[in-house]
Amino acid sequence: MNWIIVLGLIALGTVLTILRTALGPTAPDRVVAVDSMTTITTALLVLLGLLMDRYIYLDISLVYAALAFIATLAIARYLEGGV
Amino acid sequence: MLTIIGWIMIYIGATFLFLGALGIFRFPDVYNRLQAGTKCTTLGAFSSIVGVGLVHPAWLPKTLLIAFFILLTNPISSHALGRASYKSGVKLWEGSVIDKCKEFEECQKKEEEQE
Amino acid sequence: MGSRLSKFLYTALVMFLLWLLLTSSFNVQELVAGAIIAILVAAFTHERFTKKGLANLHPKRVVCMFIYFFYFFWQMIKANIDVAWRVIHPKMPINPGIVHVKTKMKSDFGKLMVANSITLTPGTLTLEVLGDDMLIHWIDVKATDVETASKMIPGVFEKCLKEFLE
Amino acid sequence: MSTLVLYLALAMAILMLVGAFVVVVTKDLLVAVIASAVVDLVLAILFYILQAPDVAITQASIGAGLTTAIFVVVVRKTKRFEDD
Repeated sequence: MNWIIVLGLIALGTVLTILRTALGPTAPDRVVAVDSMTTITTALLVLLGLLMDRYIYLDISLVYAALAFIATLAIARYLEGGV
Repeated sequence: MLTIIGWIMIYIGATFLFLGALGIFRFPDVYNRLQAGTKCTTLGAFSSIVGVGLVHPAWLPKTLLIAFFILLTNPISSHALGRASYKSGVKLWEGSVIDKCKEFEECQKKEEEQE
Repeated sequence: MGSRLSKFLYTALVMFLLWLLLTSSFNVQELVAGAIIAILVAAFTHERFTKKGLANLHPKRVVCMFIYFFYFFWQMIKANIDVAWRVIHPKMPINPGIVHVKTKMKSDFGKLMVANSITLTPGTLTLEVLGDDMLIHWIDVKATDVETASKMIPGVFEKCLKEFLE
Repeated sequence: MSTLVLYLALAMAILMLVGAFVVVVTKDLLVAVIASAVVDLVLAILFYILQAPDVAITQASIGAGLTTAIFVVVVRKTKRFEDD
């Protein structure tokens, strides 16, 4: 029961950010949606690690938390006018 | 006892993650979306990750490290995105009150050839 | 500014603590490997990593850092409840705008900490930092001139941050 | 519990299809890069759910950081909008 509520809330949030990514009028809107989707995904990976009870799954989440913002920074540099 | 506290924190975190996504969907312009997307998802991710650490106390150090990374990198990326979207010429919402950015030259978009 | 040795020791200590958090085991082999790697990393990077060295661990600074963190968390929770209320309210009571404040911090790291704290606290988001000037997007503008806004947004953070950073 | 994870995998697969559809349809190549980052992200979650942590770790590090940055550099060097 716990898991249905928690994973349901997070999945609904992911659906909303994907909708914003598909609809968003300008490119920065989409990047904002993808950036917060990355954060939501990091939390989701940790929660799934608890659900499946595997310690090694936390490493993936760590890599994600450390690396995923490089993509956001690259796109932000592009929008500013230099790479 | 720790398990119950951990589950409460996971619930709070999931709720805030959902509210952040809802804010991204509802708010009218990029800057307000950035506000909702940064604050709510940072606290939501922080709370649910530390909650997992409390449910499973042997995992606490690594979950604290992940939460610390999120706390450090999320404001930086949102700051870069906000600056980039101002420089690329995204207008503020029409209900905005004041725009001090116009007084500074560095904020304005640089005119350049794209070819 | 601290001497080379104290910079080196401080860097090695921080790296070893990071290793402990990453592996989270007290096996002797892992501890030895972690110590060797921490010393190697510190030997190459201690000039860039820190400017004060072991002086960062002065008790007064540590206490102030803890107070700052608790205050920061309290502000962050308030910020989230505020934004969440604005999100679920059917009319979305927002009143956004960009204001201009001045910061008193001198060092780059201090400016980074102030900007990050501003981003995570009620209704504000740092857009641009130019020397002493900061441009801040505020979701509910209460004051538009520079002095009042500077007192309302970064004022309280700077007091405690100045204690343990400068 | 396993059925729950199965439903989650199904939802993620549908989201991946939405992202891929945006990549194919759009004329703005930067938007295509962003949407392909979404596809990479969801693909990493799918690998994770299907219990392949090593593949997921590679997909996360390459797909999230490196591919998007290289595509952005490529879009910068060529042009952003596709011709009709």
